[in-house]
Amino acid sequence: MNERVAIVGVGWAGFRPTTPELSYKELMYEAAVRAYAEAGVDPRRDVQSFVTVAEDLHEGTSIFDEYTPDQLGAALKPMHTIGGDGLHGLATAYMLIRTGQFEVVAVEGHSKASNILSLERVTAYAQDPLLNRPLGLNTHFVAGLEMNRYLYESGAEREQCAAVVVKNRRNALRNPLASFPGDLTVEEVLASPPLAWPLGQLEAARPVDGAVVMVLAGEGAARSLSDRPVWVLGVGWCNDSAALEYRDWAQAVYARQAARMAYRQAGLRDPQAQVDFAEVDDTYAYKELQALEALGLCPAGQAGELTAAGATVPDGDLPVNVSGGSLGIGHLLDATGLARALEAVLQLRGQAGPRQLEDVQVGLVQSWRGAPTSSGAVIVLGN
Amino acid sequence: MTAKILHFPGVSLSEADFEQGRVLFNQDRLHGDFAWDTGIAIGSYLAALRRGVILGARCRRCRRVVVPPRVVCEWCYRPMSEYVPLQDSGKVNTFSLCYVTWDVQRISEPEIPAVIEIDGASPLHGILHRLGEVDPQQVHIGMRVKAVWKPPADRQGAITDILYFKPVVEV
Amino acid sequence: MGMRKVAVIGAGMTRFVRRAQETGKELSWEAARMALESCELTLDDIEAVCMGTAPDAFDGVHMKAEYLSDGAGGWRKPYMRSYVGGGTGVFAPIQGWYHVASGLFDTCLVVCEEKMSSYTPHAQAAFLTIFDHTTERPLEPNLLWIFALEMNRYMQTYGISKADIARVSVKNKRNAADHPCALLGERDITVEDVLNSEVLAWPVQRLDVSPVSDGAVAVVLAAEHVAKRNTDRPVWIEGVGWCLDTAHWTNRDLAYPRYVEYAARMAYEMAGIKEPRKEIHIVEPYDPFDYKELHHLEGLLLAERGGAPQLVADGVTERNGAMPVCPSGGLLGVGNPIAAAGLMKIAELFWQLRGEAGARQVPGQPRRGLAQAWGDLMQVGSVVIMGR
Amino acid sequence: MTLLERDPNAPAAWLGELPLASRYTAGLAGERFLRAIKDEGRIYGARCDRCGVTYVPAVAFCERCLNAIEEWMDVGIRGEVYTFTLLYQDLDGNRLEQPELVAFVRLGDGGLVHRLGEVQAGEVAIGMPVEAVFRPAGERVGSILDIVYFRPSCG
Repeated sequence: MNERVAIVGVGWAGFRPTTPELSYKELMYEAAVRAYAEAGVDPRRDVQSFVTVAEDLHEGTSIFDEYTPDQLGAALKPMHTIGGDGLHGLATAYMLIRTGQFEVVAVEGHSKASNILSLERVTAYAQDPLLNRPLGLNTHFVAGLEMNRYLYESGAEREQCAAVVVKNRRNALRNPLASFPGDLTVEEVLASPPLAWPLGQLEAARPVDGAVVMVLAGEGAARSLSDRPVWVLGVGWCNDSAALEYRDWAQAVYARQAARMAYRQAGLRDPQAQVDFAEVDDTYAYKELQALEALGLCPAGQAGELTAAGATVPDGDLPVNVSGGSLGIGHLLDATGLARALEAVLQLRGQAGPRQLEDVQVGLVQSWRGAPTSSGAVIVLGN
Repeated sequence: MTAKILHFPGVSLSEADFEQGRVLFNQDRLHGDFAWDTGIAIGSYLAALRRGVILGARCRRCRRVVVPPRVVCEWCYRPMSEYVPLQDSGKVNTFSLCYVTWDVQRISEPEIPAVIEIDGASPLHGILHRLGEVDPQQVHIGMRVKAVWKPPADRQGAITDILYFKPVVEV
Repeated sequence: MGMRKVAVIGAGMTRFVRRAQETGKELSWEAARMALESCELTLDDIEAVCMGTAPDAFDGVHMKAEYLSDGAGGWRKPYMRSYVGGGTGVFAPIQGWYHVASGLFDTCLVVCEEKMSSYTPHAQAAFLTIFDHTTERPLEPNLLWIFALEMNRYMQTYGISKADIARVSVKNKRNAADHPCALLGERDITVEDVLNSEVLAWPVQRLDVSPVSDGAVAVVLAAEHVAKRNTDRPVWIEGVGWCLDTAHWTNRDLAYPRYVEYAARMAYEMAGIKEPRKEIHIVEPYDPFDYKELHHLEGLLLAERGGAPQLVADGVTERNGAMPVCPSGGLLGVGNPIAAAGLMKIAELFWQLRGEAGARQVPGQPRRGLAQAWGDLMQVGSVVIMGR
Repeated sequence: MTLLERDPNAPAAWLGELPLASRYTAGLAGERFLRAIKDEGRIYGARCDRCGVTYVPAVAFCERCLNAIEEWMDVGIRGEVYTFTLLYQDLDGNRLEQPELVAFVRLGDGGLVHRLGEVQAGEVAIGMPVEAVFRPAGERVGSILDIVYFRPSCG
């Protein structure tokens, strides 16, 4: 059994609103070549198992796992697909390596969101077919309902949600992978047209194309492959109620439970003090506030105030979404968690360039599956 | 435990239960519209089809010519070295006489799908297509066939620019 | 430290039916609840849940695992879905295995569900979208094409006749007559019935094919210390293997399933099996079409290449033969709700190895069994070896 | 990263669809729940005594313990607005001229997502009592749309 597991190679491709010059397979290939080169592995010889995260309806292909192996070097090897976020994929690789059956495992996630002409209709097909879908509503309504109840219970304000947008898009100015950098004011964000009131148009992340590949290894292999392995200290994932009718509308219970699981493994008793930075869900601006509370990174009901006061900017007490988050980078569908984990790896290695944080040892990454779901995953990474 | 269990759950309905309103149900459709980027290899394959050429690619390391082309060799993971224009003929690797359309309509004249090993590609390397201008009973594995193309003006850069493959009359 | 041992300690399933009234959530729940009751556990005892379910198109729900999570017992638990096409039903217990073998969890509920009847007008049409969207779908292929193409190549390569293959369908449909959940059990079916059935896509005829179905199956997995506390008769997962071949299915030999062999070799090595033909006592290979059972026995190294038909002809694969194959009745007889059908094979081995299979019980107190599934574009092998 | 280059005449994208046509049964619990709306104009919940949860809409099983639920109850047609939103986009992502007023109406320990009617957006507040407005009995088909919307109720 391998007790410890590390990330030893990362690669990316795309990270733009459109990537017309590459097919999805070629996008995956480009990310994979980078990751394998960085880890110094030959996938045909050294990588023993492969995992992709993907959903059929995002691909336009049924049982999409068919088309995953070739461009990753996985043909005739143990490969499978997870219907989940990139962090679910990392958790899977973590489990595979811990069994002792595998030493080196690669994880891939991608988005070709620009190829989905009817993305909103596809998303709506995730609604309950009997109770919700007959209403014919764009799935953003779920975010509107959630945000309204979250503001009501937490006392957070719309201005504080807008501050998340301002911060993340400013952070994106220093990230070359970000598609939506910007220097906005809270007033400008609040003046954007409403999407699902109280949620404004500028408070929703826009989809982008991209692919991320990561190579993970057990402790022995990790030490020989990398000078700077980034250790997986803990993983957690959780589903709250599948039904809109029974879930918690105000709190991200799935994030709270997933974090508890990950913290237990990582031995974090006081995450607020022990986590140096966080890359968390900001699919919608309020989600970042909701997540910080669920993750125990600030007291309940205080994420809004702390954000407005600047606690989560890069030189604040707890830098959050230094990468620019999904609001600044864009949303990579199923690969979103991997994009956040990519930032955490770069930060922990000291490779984050102009946005490098000083003296960071432990990073927290969290992801949500998006509306209308109530599920997500957490991973704690450290040097 | 199955031996001890007397009742297994699962309520079976008939089509009549739906038609005669004995059960409630909801119907829905998804128009999932996509514009898949063709990219480098498949984009070039489609462009070649428009010119009346079946395009392959060579892996120098594996000494293999594949079709359709791809940017990386799935066996050695080296980038494919070059494109290779192939013949528009080949032999039937396997085939079927299919009396059911994709949407499960019964037909009297069979569709004849086949895997056709393309001349110029490595052995066992072929594409999926249909056979035409042939008596279904005469089709056999190993049969030589040749592509029947749409007129150049009608081609769109699609696999359907080849209408079907027909037997080559041996002289 | 060696690998953690993982056991199956409970199983449950719904009937496999053509059109279920239950929603997919309800089917999942029925199977999950039965599995928990079978080992006298409650949902509180379950630490993680794995869901296996194949294309979203069937159930007609995007991200369908999210939708199914409450029925599967995933409420506020670590819950994850895996898929490898038709191989999913035997892969999901592998997923459960690595959940427990990783040391993260001591118990895991594995649920597989498929509600194919939701796809209208006919579930088969959904298979159009498993083909490559640019190079193949414009040809309007259906699922029968690839089976027919593979079957024809297999027959031609080894000189196998339709009658050789039809015996598999007869055996499995007869076996299924003893399965209380079966959709197409037929005690009196004959080889002639199969050979005279409607031609769908020559060489595939109606009775060569397993029926489209709705259903769910669940099993409970536990780490060694929990399993031993729970039952005197745990059934151990001794080996697992899986393998995914290239998507370029028209660039390889269809006569032999190399991906099944690779998956099997991985599982045999893990289980310490050197001579599979002597050491495997019951086989539940994937049989969505009758020739696939033969194809898979060869890939599993349980028959020579091209030699599986002779085993069937000689009665070796009968329920009371030397190597019973699909004593459950398989997909051909019990039904084929894709992922659920694969997990049904795991449930069957569980019941057989515990001597609880009733009318289907294989004689001679079998000690070890193998289940296998297959899927995607003739591309996936997933293998689980279970033993007492 | 590749040695192959893209043919300058390559078509940019291949257009196609993932066609889905689905027929969903209401299911064991849904059948009874929707029939009650259709035939009786009533909303039913179901209670799991073990977990102390009253599920609305009624369900066949408790998601918390997976026990079967037998105990059904009429929970009335009145609830309160638990949260609401004003939705400005349609299913194609186009801007709606007339935004939709959507609420989650609390009933028992669950509730229903539905439209609000006979009220202006500015008048809606969390906690506001509302009641279901049903289609005329003869026009109901056994769908969630047999409820037209929820409207403010006098208590």
